[in-house]
Amino acid sequence: GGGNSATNAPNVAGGERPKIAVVTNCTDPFWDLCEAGANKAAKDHNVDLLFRQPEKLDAAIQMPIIEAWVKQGVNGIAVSVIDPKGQEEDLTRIAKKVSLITMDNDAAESTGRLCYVGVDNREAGRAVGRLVKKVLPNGGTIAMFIGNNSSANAIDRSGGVLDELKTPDADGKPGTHPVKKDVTGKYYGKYFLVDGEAKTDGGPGEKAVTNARDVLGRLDGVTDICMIGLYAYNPPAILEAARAKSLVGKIKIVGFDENLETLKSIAAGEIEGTVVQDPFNYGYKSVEILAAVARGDKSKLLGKGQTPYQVITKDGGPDQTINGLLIKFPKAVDFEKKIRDDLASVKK
Amino acid sequence: MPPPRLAIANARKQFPGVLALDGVSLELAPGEVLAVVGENGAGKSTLMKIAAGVYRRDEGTMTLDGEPVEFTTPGDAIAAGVSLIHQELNLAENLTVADNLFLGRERTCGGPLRILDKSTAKARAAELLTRVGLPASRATARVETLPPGEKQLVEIARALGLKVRILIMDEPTSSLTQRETETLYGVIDGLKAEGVSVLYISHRLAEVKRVADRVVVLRDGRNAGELAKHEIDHENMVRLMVGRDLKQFYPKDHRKGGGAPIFQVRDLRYRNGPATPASFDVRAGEILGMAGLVGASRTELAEAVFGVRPLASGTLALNGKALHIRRPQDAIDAGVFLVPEDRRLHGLVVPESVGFNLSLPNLDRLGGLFGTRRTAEAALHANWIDKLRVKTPSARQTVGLLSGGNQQKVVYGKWLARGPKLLILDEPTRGVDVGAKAEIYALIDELAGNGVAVWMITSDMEELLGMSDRVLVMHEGRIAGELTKTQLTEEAVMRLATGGST
Amino acid sequence: MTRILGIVGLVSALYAALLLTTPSARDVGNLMDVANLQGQYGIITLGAALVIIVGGIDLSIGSVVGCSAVLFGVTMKSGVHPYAALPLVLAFGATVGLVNGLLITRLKLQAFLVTLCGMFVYRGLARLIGGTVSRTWVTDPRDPTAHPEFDTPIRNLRSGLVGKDFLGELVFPGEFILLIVLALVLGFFLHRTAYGRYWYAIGHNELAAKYAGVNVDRQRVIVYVICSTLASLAGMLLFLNMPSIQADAGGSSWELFAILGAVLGGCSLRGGEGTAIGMVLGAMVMPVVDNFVNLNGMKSDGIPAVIGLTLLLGTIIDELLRRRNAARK
Amino acid sequence: MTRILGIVGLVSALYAALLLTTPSARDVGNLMDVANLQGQYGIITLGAALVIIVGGIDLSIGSVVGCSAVLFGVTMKSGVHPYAALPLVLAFGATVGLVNGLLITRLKLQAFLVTLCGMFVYRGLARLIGGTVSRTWVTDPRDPTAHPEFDTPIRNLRSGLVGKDFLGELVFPGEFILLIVLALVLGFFLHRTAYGRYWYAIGHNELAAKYAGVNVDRQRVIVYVICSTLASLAGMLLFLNMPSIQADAGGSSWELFAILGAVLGGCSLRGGEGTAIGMVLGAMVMPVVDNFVNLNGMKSDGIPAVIGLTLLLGTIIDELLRRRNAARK
Ligand SMILES: Nc1ncnc2c1ncn2[C@@H]1O[C@H](COP(=O)(O)OP(=O)(O)OP(=O)(O)O)[C@@H](O)[C@H]1O
Ligand SMILES: Nc1ncnc2c1ncn2[C@@H]1O[C@H](COP(=O)(O)OP(=O)(O)OP(=O)(O)O)[C@@H](O)[C@H]1O
Ligand SMILES: [Mg+2]
Ligand SMILES: [Mg+2]
Repeated sequence: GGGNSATNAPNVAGGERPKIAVVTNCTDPFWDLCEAGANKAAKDHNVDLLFRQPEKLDAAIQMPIIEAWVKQGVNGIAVSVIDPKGQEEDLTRIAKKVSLITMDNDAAESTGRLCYVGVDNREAGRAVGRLVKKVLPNGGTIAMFIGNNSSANAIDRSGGVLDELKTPDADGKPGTHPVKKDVTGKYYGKYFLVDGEAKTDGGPGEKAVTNARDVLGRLDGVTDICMIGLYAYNPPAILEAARAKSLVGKIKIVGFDENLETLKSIAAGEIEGTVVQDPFNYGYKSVEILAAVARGDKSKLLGKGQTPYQVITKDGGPDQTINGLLIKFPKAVDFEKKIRDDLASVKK
Repeated sequence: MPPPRLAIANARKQFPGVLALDGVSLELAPGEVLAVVGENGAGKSTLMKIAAGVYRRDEGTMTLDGEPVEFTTPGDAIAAGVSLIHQELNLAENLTVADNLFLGRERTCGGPLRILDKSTAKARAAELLTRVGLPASRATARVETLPPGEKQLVEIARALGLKVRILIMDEPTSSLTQRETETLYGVIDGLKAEGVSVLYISHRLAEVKRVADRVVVLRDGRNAGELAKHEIDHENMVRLMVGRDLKQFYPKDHRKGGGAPIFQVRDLRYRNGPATPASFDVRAGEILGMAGLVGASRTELAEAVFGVRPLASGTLALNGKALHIRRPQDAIDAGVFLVPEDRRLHGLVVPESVGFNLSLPNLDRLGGLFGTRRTAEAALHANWIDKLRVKTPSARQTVGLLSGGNQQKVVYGKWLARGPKLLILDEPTRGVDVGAKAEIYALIDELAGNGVAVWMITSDMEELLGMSDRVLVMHEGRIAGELTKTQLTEEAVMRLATGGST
Repeated sequence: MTRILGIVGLVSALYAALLLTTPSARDVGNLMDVANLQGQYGIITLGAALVIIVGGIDLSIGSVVGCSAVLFGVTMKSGVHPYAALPLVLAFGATVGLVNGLLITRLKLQAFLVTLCGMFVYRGLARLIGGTVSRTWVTDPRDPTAHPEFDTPIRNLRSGLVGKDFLGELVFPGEFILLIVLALVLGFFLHRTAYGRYWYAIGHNELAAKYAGVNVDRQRVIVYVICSTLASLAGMLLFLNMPSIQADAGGSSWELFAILGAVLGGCSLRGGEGTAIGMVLGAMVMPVVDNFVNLNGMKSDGIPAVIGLTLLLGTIIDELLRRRNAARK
Repeated sequence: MTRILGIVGLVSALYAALLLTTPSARDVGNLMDVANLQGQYGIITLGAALVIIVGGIDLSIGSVVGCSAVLFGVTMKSGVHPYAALPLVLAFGATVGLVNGLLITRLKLQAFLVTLCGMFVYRGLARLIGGTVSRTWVTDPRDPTAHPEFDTPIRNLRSGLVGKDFLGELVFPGEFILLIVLALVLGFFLHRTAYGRYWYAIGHNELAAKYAGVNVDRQRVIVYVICSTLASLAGMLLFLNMPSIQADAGGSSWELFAILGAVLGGCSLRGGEGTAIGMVLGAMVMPVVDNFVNLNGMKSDGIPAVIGLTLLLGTIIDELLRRRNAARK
């Protein structure tokens, strides 16, 4: 994004504190970690920070916040994009006025955003798919749970899982695994996806548990089940439903994101594993980069695809290079401790 | 001979559980004033509502100037020139008087845009209001700021504004005093002269005698007889209505009267009330009448004493003990009860049952707040329904479905069950039929005889003269004078009420 | 009576549809799950219905649920024993109701407005006092600020109130039983005591109640207090029942479910109408529809439409039944 | 009159607070943004207020907004020219209002219930017909199923109705101007024509209106139609103004803002009260509070509480003012 004038020169004078703003896509504990990271960076790099978690996952709520900041003359904005295609035009316009980076969810490079901090959700989804393959090597019945089916990260994440599961087998080829007659669904390779789509719950709340519980009820008697929770609150909700039905240990659970409950349950062997993005680092990096840019230093900008996801399991494993990314496989207990330390490093 | 203006034959109307009309017939000549009388619940209002398109009859025929008609909505009836002034007020109180006068038939311009033509409306409103004796300036007042009497006049004015062939008045005078009633007589005479037919319902038989050309009597949903102009008198009407002679309408005076003043009001002023403080006594065992014109603030004074309106200054005492009344609860605890003027708004929980309403203020005596003793409650209901001869299928009947007079009896019942020391009656027999009136008078008399102090606010001159032991007359918010039994005449009351002196 | 017939019919029809078409619904465990959800919504439905009976409305229910859940967790985390935290949080709920009630009665503000503001305020409060709370967060042995010793009392509360055993398995529908108990108590007050009469009277005709000596303001306040207290109880149940509660989401829009349950159960928003049994039945509707939709593997996108149409159809049939009945009498 | 004084005071006070404490708020661009947001909420406030005046309520507004936005996008994507899609979607809105109105008047169902069901149904419909829609989704030249030729008409619509130039820069507060125009039209009908008189009369005393020969049912239906049509207009504005609309989130809970605006503006939920100017002022409150909060970098967690408390305080002061005025008279 070299073509815009706003970012070529430092836009704060030497001793001044740059004003940096970060907006997420909704309110979530996931973003609390990010906020903690951002706060830490703000302190480390002497920055005035505006951090906003909008009430709902809705571009119509996010945009007015960004517009107000632009009008106010902040020096840099980091955005977790909700709909990359739809928001493209506005972000392009905004990137002309303010240093703009995307995090967690990217927008097209043509918007002029300086860089993207975050994992590729599709790649991370594939990592979840690999976890599923690991826990059910001979195929089985799977169900996916997520907040919605319409935001970019949801589409990419669930798409990634299914992409991985259906390779190398052809899409739609019936598996050999037995399923109950009245349960409808669709095969992805050897895996039978209940209802052929991710079940949505509209966000954190009791519906997440109800959804998991009802799927478990329908699968009563089926073996080789893996339940996949793709938003941070989904894995604990699945676990709770499994507990209520005495199915802990009898079914497999794979998750996404670093919910503390999820990590604890992985350590306890109740959940198989989760793929994490390290939101603390998103927050820290975003603020650090924007602060540097505001002071005229563009060296901190990340290149393409530099942020790897991590895969957490009970026992961890050696680092691997997957699709050109160096992926870490930490142990659940270690990773949980890191998060606690991250959080403790910033006072609320 | 021209066909009758209105002819209803064999009208039948069944409500759930009640056969309100059972083959009633009625004919009305052009320019005739026909009074329809009957006891509460006889079916008068129902018949009128059928004529005005509010209800549809189950059976029977109806013709207007010889043509069969079928009204499905009030709008149809109005369009055909039949207008009904309802027994209960039906105004959009959030609008101005002028808006209400023309509601549903606004003068508009601009075609389908229906832009209001305010100047014509204003002139027309002034004209209509003057006709019913209200100042033209009232046109711009919001209806909710008017006292009930004036609201009633607005309803009448509204009906006058319609191009009517038939004007039906269902107890138009129940909240009017003598003077406004006289105005109404003038209005009716004028209509008659224009050839408009009037159906007139009232429980005040003196009025019927004054205005009616003919009287039709209903009893239990059937025709009970007819009286030609020269036959109309009190006895004839009562006999046909009640089915027997009614002796001794106002009880013979056996009250001791002048007992000790047990209730004292001293220098009483209430918030947003008149500047002149009020002072008076009510004696044990007397009936203190209170007269005044519409808006003289009698109702407000009673509400202030009852704790509805916050007091500004002054003292109250019952049996020599100071009373501190901040809310109705305080008055009720002391034995001071109010039978309010507007029974549907203040007197009854209309959608609930007769029993519910009878019990409401007595629950603390029916087993306290926790648990209500069913047998005691049932006994209370049975006792008072019986004593007051409330015409209802059972205590479970929705009180709003009773006729007006029977509703009023329920209001009495709930207080009598509690045993009053001072009973404030605001228009005590409004909308009550003669038979029930006589019963209520006997009851009031009995109460007074037992030493209860009765403070009776009334706009019914006959009732005032017939029942009171002593009368206070109010004029524009202050007590203009007192009349003892010997001084009590219609002229004396009117003189004080209009600002003259004794 | 007729008012109840409709909802009895609706609930029976829904259960029949569920059980006949969906074999997996017949599982006892599933039925207990549904019952527990009915209990969960039923408890707040009772409160909402009571407020509706006196002619009011409470839109803050959902936020009070969320705030109470968070407060329950935060209080225990700060070292208050679960058995003491429970009454404390109930007291918080009662205070919320008191504030609502006083604003509505003393300042004569519109209930809709006051409780809508409350909806924002208590949601904000929940977020301010804590982000995400959970049983493990309170009792985690590895966390030095946590209280592992509370694990047993919390699990005791859970098994008593929710019906889950120590491992989290649902062994009896505790919340449904709790609902029935509360409905009996409330029904007693509503149908057998003077309070109930006062509430109906106020709902139908506030002025007439006042003129009959009822302390209208006090009764109103009492009702709002009951409603919010029940909401805070529901919040604690949510805490006990769910793996974790997010301050910004816990209980959100539950007020709609509560009001819906009340109205389906025969309460009129004009006030003065409703029965305890109706409330319970009204609250039973949504979870059955939900279970039906879930077990039949309906596409997520279609679910809201199906729920909405079912409810609408239920209401229409209810209305038509009632009319036919009225005509027949 | 007094009813308006309170809201005038509240809006002035909020603007004063915003402009005095927050220098960056004084920027013309920022004020135009705020005005446009006021227009956006104001348009649905008008509809909600009208429904409230006739004594009803419409909880389906938010879903109709979302559904209309999605429908607008989907219709254009399917090849209908934007100028034709606009009246089509308005017709959809009118139909929704007609259905609501008929269910409420003919079947005598409670408005709260009908429109609550509508809230589910139209949200579901939105999700069924499309997931996420956006201008670029409709016109993306890289997408063979898209219609790049609609880009200009869409941008024309946007600049005319929203006030954004071809690059998306806000050059005049189009939505606010639209709100004023609509409020003038509505105010004309409300205060100057017979229809307005009917609406007020129906809201206060339906029977009185009926006995006066007013076709109460028809007027009710008309009002619901107006409300839903305005909501669908708001949905299209949302589509034009926002980068993208998610079917499950677009416009959700806007009905609360609309009702809040109406009530703040002097409408009583008991019906029969409210003025056009009050509605506009009522709708202006939230965006100012919101802007204040945004510009001051308030912590996300505290925002709902601040909004709730501001609104509550505003209402209380409004009420106290009105009382003092009433006492003085
Ligand atoms: N809507 C209704 N539903 C059921 N019953 C009704 C209804 N309206 C009237 N009734 C009953 O029909 C009968 C006749 O009532 P109506 O009002 O016509 O009497 P009325 O002669 O006007 O009495 P009043 O002199 O007290 O006004 C009464 O028993 C009354 O209770
Ligand atoms: N001329 C008037 N103009 C306006 N308001 C008036 C007028 N006269 C009285 N009022 C109002 O009427 C009210 C007093 O009515 P109230 O009902 O107490 O009188 P009342 O003697 O009981 O008359 P009514 O026969 O109507 O019951 C007061 O609010 C007073 O302001
Ligand atoms: Mg009558
Ligand atoms: Mg009076």
